[in-house]
Amino acid sequence: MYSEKVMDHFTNPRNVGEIENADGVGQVGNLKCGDIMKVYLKIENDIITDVKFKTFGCGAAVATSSMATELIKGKTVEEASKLTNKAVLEALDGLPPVKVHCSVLAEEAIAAAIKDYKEKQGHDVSDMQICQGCCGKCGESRE
Amino acid sequence: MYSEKVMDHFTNPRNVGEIENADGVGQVGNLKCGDIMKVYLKIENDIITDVKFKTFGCGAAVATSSMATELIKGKTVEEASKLTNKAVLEALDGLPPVKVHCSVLAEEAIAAAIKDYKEKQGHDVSDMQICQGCCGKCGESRE
Amino acid sequence: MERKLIYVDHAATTYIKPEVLGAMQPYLTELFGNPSSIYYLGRESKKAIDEARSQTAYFLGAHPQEIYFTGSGTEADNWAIKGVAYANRKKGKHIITSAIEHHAVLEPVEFLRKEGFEVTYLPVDENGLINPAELEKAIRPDTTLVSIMYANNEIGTIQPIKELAEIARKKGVIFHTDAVQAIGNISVNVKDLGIDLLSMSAHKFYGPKGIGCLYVRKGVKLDGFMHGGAQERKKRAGTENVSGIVGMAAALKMAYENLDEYNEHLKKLSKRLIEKVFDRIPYVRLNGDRDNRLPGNVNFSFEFIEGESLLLMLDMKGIQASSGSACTSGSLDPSHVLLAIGLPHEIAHGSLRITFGEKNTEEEVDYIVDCIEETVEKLRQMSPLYEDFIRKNKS
Amino acid sequence: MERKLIYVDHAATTYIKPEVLGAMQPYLTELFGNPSSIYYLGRESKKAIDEARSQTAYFLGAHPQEIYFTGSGTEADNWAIKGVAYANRKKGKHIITSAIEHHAVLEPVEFLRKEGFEVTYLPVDENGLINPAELEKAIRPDTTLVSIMYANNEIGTIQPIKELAEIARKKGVIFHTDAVQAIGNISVNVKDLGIDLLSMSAHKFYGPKGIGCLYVRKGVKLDGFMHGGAQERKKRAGTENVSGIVGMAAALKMAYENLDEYNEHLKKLSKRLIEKVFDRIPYVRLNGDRDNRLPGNVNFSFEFIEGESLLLMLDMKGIQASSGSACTSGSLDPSHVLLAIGLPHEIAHGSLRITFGEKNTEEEVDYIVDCIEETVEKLRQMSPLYEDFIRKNKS
Ligand SMILES: Cc1ncc(COP(=O)(O)O)c(C=O)c1O
Ligand SMILES: Cc1ncc(COP(=O)(O)O)c(C=O)c1O
Repeated sequence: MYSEKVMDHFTNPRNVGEIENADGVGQVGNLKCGDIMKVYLKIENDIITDVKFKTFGCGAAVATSSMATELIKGKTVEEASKLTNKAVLEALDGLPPVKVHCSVLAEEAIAAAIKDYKEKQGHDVSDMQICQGCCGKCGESRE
Repeated sequence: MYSEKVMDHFTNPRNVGEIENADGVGQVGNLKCGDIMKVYLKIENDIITDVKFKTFGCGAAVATSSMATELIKGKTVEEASKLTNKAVLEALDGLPPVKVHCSVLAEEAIAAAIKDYKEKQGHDVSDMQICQGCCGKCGESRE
Repeated sequence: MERKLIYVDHAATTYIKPEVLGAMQPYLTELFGNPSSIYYLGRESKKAIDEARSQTAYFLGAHPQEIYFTGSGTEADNWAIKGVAYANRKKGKHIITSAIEHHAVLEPVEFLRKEGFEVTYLPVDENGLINPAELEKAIRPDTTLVSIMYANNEIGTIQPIKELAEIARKKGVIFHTDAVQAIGNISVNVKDLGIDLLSMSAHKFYGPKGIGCLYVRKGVKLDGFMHGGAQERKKRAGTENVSGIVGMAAALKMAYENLDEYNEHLKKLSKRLIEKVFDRIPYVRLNGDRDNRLPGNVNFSFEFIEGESLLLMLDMKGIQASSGSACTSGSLDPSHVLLAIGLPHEIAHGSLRITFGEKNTEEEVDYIVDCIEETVEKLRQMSPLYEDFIRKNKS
Repeated sequence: MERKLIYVDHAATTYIKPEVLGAMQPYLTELFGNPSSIYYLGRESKKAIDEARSQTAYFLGAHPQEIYFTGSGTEADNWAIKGVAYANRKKGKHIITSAIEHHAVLEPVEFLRKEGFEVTYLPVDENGLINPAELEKAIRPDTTLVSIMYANNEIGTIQPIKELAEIARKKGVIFHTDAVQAIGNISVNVKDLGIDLLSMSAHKFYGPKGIGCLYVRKGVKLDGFMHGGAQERKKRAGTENVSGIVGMAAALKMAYENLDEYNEHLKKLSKRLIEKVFDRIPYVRLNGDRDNRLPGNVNFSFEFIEGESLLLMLDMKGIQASSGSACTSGSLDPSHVLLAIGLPHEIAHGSLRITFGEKNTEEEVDYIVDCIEETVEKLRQMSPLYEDFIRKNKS
């Protein structure tokens, strides 16, 4: 069902935990669809120096959280905000079709944390829309 | 499928053949339904001294012909005309439901031969009706 | 290479008992004739299915002519529901079922709804039980069929089938029960129960997959489902799965002859599991009725965690268990059964179903409890919901 | 105790090849998981059916997503016919089939007729062949489905399927073929043929009973048949018969890898049987097309005698052969196929079908000829028809 990479990141998820006084925190998903992801960012000089997550969800949700956080660690905020679910999918050697929405959720969780960071920095974030990853409206149009 | 008795009478049918100058000959059934029975009677002093048959038909048709001819051999014409398909069925330890019509055919073949005999004797036989055993109209009401 | 495997998902499927496979073996090898053939090899196969039919009828309390073999429990359910609905559509187009049926019932019912039938779904209480008074109220003059499962596949709740069937009979409505989870676990006798149709599936009671059976009481109006040759008294065409039929009958026999002992065994394991889990793990609930439940079924909800993750981690420890119905693993929605008994979504998502079988042991139960404890803890540490909960409790 | 058995009814069913049973064995024993389960045992079963699906697709020239496993050839036929007819009923309610289809096609078609569909039955010539021009003429604007069997189960005639499918495609009509008798005997490639749906059944090519397959070309509108769980991409619910699926794929592989050799073997036996019978027995005819026929099929009509008697007597000599279709043994009517090719009733009743398989030998053919000669003679001596015939010839 899941690739070896997925199982690896599910079994030994990287970056699980919280960051006290994080510079950005984002949470997406909801209980109705069964997945919730929360991402904490530590940012210094526009560089993501640390990232942690907590996830309630299936194996794919845990693995995409783990992989997505790995992918943005050490990157600039600019780079991190360009992370796509597709990049997460590829890094995990794919997901079963019904689980692709989890990668969307990971992308959105990071976007939400960045939005929170920018907001705290005093930026105008009103045009940053965060999808909850499970409304079904866009999930199908993403791969 | 068939009882041992049926298989015995099918494998070693009694009374197969013709009787030259028979006193009564009856044939029933038709090709459409796949069974034809022809019965020859030799009758002396109202006693059936010999009986032979020829049958085109399934295993049950052959076996019922064999058994029916056995049952009337040595009997009076009166007794023979009372032979029922039920008696043939019982003597054979039964037949599968779809094959019960064969026993009806055997009864009718004998009736037809007796009718022929009576006719040759100058009796009025207009009220003796011979069923062809496969019209489906009565077969179902007999057991 | 040897994997440690602890199989506790007997409600999903069972292995074939060696004795059952032994009974099937001749029909997988030398006795391969088509039962419709009149020669020796055909007759041997015919004899085998006739005997299997008689045996099946005997244990169910039915007449051999009331037993129809099908290709699965799903087929039996589909046939019963569509077959009765269509055959009796002149009388009416209303059918009644429950909110917690298996998809093999819900989906054919939904199909009928789209074809213009009306459907009433009886609700269940928080233990999954149907109130017979609700059935009584729901029956209308145009109701032709009531279909209520004997025992639920997820939470194990056993319905008061006799009482429900009695209500239907009094009102002249045909009563079907999906007994796929009940057969082999509890004693079922169609005559005692007074039901009209019953579905079962061999692979749930140590028989082979791909074979099921529909009991149809004499006199019940039912359309044929599979049209073709004259098999199954012209009601279910297709060359018979002889080895499957023989295997199902053999499995049924073993099940009925061993029912009390098997029940004791399952109950003991379930009790141990429930007690230990409640002892050692907080924020857990047991789903389903405490008393009216299948002896080998235990269904927990662990708060703050999600079922699939739990299953996968248990799988890595060799434990083969389930979260809700295996058939719905293609879906993202939480189990309709858990929602129907009133669980909120987050708790419905965190369910774990353990269903014991004949070979499970108390040592295995203890190992399972250890693994559950460790895994639940690990997942809770990872859960944002648990974080919130702890934070709230602190403040 | 050892019975001498000469099995020459491979069109009725076949034994399971030992290699095929070997491939099934793990799934009848330790690898018993439900393919819908996400743990190890479930994944092993899932992997097995995925591989079987790919393999089946490969040999048929299809895509794995176009392969649906069913419980029998009959189910595949029922599904194809009802599923296409209902899914496309807005376009029209006219379907076309032939006069010589198997009951697994004729009966669902008859069911649809009763439900308000219109049916055209294409006639066949004296060899059982359909004239493509007749199909062209029969297609109407409201025609949604053409179902024509690949090879006939009684007389072995092979239809010009490619040509027929081409006509249907040009007119935008869905084309189904019942290839239950063809698969395993001749090479079939759905893409080359340009067909939309194809039915097959494992027990006709040395696979197990109770498992079949429906090929459905991508894009064909088809209703689901078995409603329930999410199996078979939600089109055919029910826990998969894993061992059956694996067995069917293994049998298909063996058949395709060995097709030419197998064909040669069967043709040699058929030729020998036909020549010897014509040499030694008068008043006999060979039914079906001389050239376009299944290599292992020989269908004789012996005048003046009836088929069941012939079969039973051959059975007593150990010969397991058939008279027309085994499925119709519940019926009294002569074969509809033999009537459709214009045989009079008495000749249709006296038919004998011999269908060879891999293990049959030339010595067996010779023994069969001896037995037929002796038995036909015996039955003719008992036949009032033969008596009449001889008498007429004398005079
Ligand atoms: C209650 C219930 N009904 C029906 C079924 C369907 O049985 P099968 O998958 O054998 O078709 C199942 C199991 O899958 C079940 O648990
Ligand atoms: C041409 C044809 N179609 C369909 C079938 C039905 O297959 P099954 O009996 O496996 O359902 C058969 C054989 O019985 C057949 O010969």
